[in-house]
Amino acid sequence: MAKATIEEAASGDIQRGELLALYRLMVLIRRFEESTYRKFREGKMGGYLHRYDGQEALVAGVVPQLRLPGDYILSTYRDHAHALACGTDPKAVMAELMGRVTGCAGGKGGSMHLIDPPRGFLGGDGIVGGPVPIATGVGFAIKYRGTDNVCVCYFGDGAMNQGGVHEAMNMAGLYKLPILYILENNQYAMGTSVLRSTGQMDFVLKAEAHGIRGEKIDGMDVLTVRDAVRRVLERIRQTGEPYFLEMTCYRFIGHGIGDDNTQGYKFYRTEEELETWKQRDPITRLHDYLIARDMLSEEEAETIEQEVRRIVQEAIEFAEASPEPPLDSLYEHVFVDHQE
Amino acid sequence: MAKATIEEAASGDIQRGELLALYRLMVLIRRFEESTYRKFREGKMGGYLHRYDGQEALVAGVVPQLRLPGDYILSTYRDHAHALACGTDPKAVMAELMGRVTGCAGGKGGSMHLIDPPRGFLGGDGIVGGPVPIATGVGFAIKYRGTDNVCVCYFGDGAMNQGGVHEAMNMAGLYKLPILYILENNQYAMGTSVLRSTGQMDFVLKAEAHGIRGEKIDGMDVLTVRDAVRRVLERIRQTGEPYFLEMTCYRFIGHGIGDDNTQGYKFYRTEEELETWKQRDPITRLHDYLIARDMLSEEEAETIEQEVRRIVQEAIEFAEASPEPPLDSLYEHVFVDHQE
Amino acid sequence: MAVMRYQEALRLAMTEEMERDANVFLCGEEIGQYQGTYRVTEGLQQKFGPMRVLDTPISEVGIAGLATGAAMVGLRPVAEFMTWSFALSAMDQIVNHAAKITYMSGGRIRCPVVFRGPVGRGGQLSAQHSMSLESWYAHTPGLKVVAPATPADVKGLFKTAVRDDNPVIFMEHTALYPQRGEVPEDPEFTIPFGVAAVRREGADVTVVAYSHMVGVCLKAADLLAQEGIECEVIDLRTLVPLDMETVLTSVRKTNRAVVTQEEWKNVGFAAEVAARIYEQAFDYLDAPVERVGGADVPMPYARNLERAAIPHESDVIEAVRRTMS
Amino acid sequence: MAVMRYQEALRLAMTEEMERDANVFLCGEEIGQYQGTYRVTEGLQQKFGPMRVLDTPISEVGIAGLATGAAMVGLRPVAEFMTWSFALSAMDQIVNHAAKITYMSGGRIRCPVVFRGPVGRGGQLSAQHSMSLESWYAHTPGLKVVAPATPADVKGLFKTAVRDDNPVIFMEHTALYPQRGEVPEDPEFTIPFGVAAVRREGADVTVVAYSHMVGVCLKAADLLAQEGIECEVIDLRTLVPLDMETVLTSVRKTNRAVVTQEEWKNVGFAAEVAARIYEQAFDYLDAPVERVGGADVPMPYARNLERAAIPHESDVIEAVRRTMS
Ligand SMILES: Cc1ncc(C[n+]2csc(CCOP(=O)(O)OP(=O)(O)O)c2C)c(N)n1
Ligand SMILES: Cc1ncc(C[n+]2csc(CCOP(=O)(O)OP(=O)(O)O)c2C)c(N)n1
Ligand SMILES: [Mg+2]
Ligand SMILES: [Mg+2]
Repeated sequence: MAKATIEEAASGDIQRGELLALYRLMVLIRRFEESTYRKFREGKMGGYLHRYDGQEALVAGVVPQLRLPGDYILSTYRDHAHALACGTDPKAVMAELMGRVTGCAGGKGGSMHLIDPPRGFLGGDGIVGGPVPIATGVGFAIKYRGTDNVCVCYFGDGAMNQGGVHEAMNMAGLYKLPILYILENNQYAMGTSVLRSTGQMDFVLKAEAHGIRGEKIDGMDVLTVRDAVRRVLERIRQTGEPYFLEMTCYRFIGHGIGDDNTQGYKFYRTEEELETWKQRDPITRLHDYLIARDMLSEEEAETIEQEVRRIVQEAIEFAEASPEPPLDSLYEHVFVDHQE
Repeated sequence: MAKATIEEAASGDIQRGELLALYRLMVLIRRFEESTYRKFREGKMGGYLHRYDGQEALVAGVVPQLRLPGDYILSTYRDHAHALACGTDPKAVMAELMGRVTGCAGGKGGSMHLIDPPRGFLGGDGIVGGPVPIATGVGFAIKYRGTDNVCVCYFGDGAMNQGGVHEAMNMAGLYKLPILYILENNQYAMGTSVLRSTGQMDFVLKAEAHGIRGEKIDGMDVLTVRDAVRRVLERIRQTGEPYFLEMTCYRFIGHGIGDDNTQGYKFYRTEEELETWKQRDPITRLHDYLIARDMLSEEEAETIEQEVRRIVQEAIEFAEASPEPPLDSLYEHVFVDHQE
Repeated sequence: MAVMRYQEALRLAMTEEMERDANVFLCGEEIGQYQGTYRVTEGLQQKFGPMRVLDTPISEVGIAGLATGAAMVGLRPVAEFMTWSFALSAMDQIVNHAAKITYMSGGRIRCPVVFRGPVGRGGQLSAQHSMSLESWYAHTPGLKVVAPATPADVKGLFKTAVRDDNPVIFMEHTALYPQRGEVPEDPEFTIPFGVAAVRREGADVTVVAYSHMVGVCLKAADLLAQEGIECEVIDLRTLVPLDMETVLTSVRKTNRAVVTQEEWKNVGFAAEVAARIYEQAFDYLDAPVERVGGADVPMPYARNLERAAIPHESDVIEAVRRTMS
Repeated sequence: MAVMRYQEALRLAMTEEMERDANVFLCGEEIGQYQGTYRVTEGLQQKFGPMRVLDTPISEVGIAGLATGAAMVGLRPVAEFMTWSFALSAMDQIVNHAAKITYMSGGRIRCPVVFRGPVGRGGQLSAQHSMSLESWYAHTPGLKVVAPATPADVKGLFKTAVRDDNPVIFMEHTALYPQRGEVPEDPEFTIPFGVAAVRREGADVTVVAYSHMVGVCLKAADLLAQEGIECEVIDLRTLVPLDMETVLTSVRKTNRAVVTQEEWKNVGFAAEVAARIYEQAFDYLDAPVERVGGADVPMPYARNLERAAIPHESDVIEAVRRTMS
């Protein structure tokens, strides 16, 4: 088994194969994010840069459970992981981050607006809370068409304080729309701890207030996430009703490029707190789990590591070799030309 | 006692006096509202006309319990009753409804924007949900100044679905602001029954989701309202924390002038439903209560009726005799001239 | 052709488009069971059922989001704001989402949504209910902006709006709802965006208008004709795209222009039209372009003040005279 | 006088006003414990405590409402939008409440609130984070609109804003934050609204700007001077109230004008200034007024496209040349 790739493993033993795929996806996300930081510092990217380090289980435990295309995903500006998990080519993601014409949004969207409609990924969103009203429309369209698809909508703990989120959740509760809300509760909205942003800390109650069932789960453990999501997706497909999952997690780095790991967080969180959460690193956790059960050897882990690094490196090379969008495309896409 | 005015009664027996005052206030509101409809139909008023018939207990049980000035009141476009209860001269209210310069807003505000700052009435608001974020600021100012005053904020069941309301309530829950929220749950938002507007019908839960305590009370009984409000105001003054009261009630007439009692409501409610609620008319209820306890005679009731009708008639005459605002005041009040 | 009210023509257009395309649905407050605050959607929920005529809570952000999201995955939503004044809370969904998603996605997403509703000016609705803000929407790239003035136009332009693959801001006017006119019955009758209509020909002054101001300007033109001044009245129909050619052709003939709008004058749409006339026909102008617009005040309630705050025939007449003097 | 950054001058103004008047307080996202996203409010919560430097949840409607309500009962709130792009959701509170309450109440309520924050254009922030929308605010009666271009101005104008009894829209610019300049240390130094500044004298062309475009225009003027064209660069400072007198005086001298803005050009503020120049100085103009503005597209992310979407010195230079040809 020493040199088995994940694909081989998957064909031999579905359970183990799936686990290795999750592991590999999480490692890919982590290495990808780390590389974006270096590239940003090299001046290859602009804007903000919101990384997902530490929160990998929230997409790895969810997206592979979806039927893509068919189901839909909406996320926030912290969206690199979501694109990668949906299967968007890492090259296209990296190219978008570098503003190249080969990017998944042709270079016009950037880090906060990754998108991949054929894979069901309806994009990141730079406005806190912004995707949640949009999800109402996506959920409504599913119901309108009468399929058993699901719209998964990610948003942050800080976004829970946006009024539009409440309007939208109330409508989903009222109309019974097939939406899975995933609250990425990473404890902070920029520098604001959840302790300082909400009148009441039980977020599930906020969903229930709008007639949406929910529960809180450990988002640092990808298997917990996966199991809960499988169960909940099944329920949504059967009942057509929305569901709310608060996933407890932690971002290991700063909010964005203006608050990178080097300093900014000191205003609002301690080194100790960070270290405590790092003990629960979802990647290490799955790694140790797999090792303990003999489902992964250190050698295999290293193979995955190398494979992933190669993918990231190729993505970087592809992006750097790609041209910027042509200047005369500036006015293109303001409107769609086609008309029915 | 036959000819006792309310004032005399009040000095003799505080309990009875207060009850009679509540009764008189509710009758004043009812007669006033009835007269506005006639005047609108005569072409003396414009805009919409949102009447309070049936909901009188929601102001009569509340406003007299406040310390005015000092405490503050904010209401919706359905605000005639609130102004009258605050003690705004019925003449100034009627004149405002007729767009006269003698109106409480100089004729510039109209029916939806009655206001009387010296009496703590910070005005009606034409935007559904609009006053609730404003109340956060008023509550904050009270806390900032360190007094034990309270801001009372009225809003409708339909307004509960406005996002800004949730943002504002969360902030009040977080900061612990001395705000009493009064949800005027008259069962409908225009033609939309609460059954068709919310994902979940327990409105108190929506407040609790933001860390605000609350309860639901019978808004068709002025004494129930009064007792609850006295207790709750005491609590707010002591703790400085917000509180939420859902008051069940019913509007006896249509939503506004475009949906008057003659026809519009047939799209969304039945004659039978209306009649059932009319059995619980808060005025009749208090009337019968007082009669049964020998605190009011039919003669006295008639005296009050006459007194109130005279007040309304005088208000009409005053308003009709008042001039419109001068044309050259058009650009006045866009800005305040004074500058610190 | 049939004679019908503006309101009825709009309802007919909705009915036809819903019959033509099962992806078209309506959503908004009180549009279904209540049959519409201004009765525009009367009978439609009965006909098409509650999913295609969706009653919503009073949640403008939610409504705009629902429509935008549904459009992003291929439906063709028509979202009503009870009046355009209430769209203010939905501005983020309209401007940051609907208007931008096509561009931000590099063209990978289209967003065929129509946001419609009346402008409620007039009738003493006071400060918070009397805005149209078409200049805001026209300022925002990614939105088409339509403001029909006649029953035929409201039908033809609405159908074009529904069939357009971009977000469209569709502004009706409560004062126009009851007005009658000839309306083509052909269900394939549409009016292209970006084509202004010359409502009245005249050699002396070009008068530019849209929505309710078209009628006001036509009345003013009739009165001016009595004293020998012939106005050419142009109905822009759509603000984005804007048909400057028709305006410029006229101005090159008349050498004078008055641009009108009902909304606040300062930084209003008329300023843009005026600026473009200067930029593109400077040498043809015999006088400064006159602008007629609403008073720059929140709408007052009192009847006399409200009247003074809204532009009338007399204001257009005075402006025309100024260009002639 | 002391030399300091724009950002520091603003912080100094805040500190002075908070020391002067206990009714002044700040609220917004990340302004306190985090010390401000752009460090504008650095150290202020430490100095004035959490009630006077109030950290808020990400609730723009709530923030605008809190500030407006507090102003209505006599406090003097300064509410920060992390960037002006995020104010979109708060539009109803700003426009339907803060801007109108004085008028709707017939002058019985005053609303001395300052809404402030940076315009974040530039730096590849892409479509949703790059708007300023000053033309929307200037269009709305009841709002004063301020857009300072220098460290001294940001101090003097901010102090005037805080002391004004009306709602003020105060627009900073991230690209200006680090710029240095001389700033009067006198705590009573204020700059009145409605007084433009002539930043550079010149006889050939009047160039009108505000905020970040002032610097761009000054650089363009320097380059043009090398070829013998002398621009008079006017910094409007406040858009409402608008000092047309200074502009007109200059145009009457130069007979040519270029009006600039960074935001989208269509129906932008420059259209209003241009229209007023024509209306009030038509006979003095030797050429059409030129407008320079941002490309009418949602801001693209790619560096080269973003550069092309924002007006630069070269755009101003070309416009000036067009007026001379
Ligand atoms: C409406 C709006 N307000 C403010 C911001 C600025 N902002 C960007 S991310 C962020 C924090 C969001 O926190 P949270 O929702 O918890 O998501 P996280 O970043 O933790 O994933 C803020 C305030 C924004 N983008 N949109
Ligand atoms: C933001 C907004 N949306 C829509 C309206 C139109 N409107 C006015 S009153 C109303 C119904 C409000 O119902 P509710 O909150 O229950 O109060 P009620 O009228 O029953 O007192 C609606 C939809 C408005 N004024 N503001
Ligand atoms: Mg967070
Ligand atoms: Mg109601």
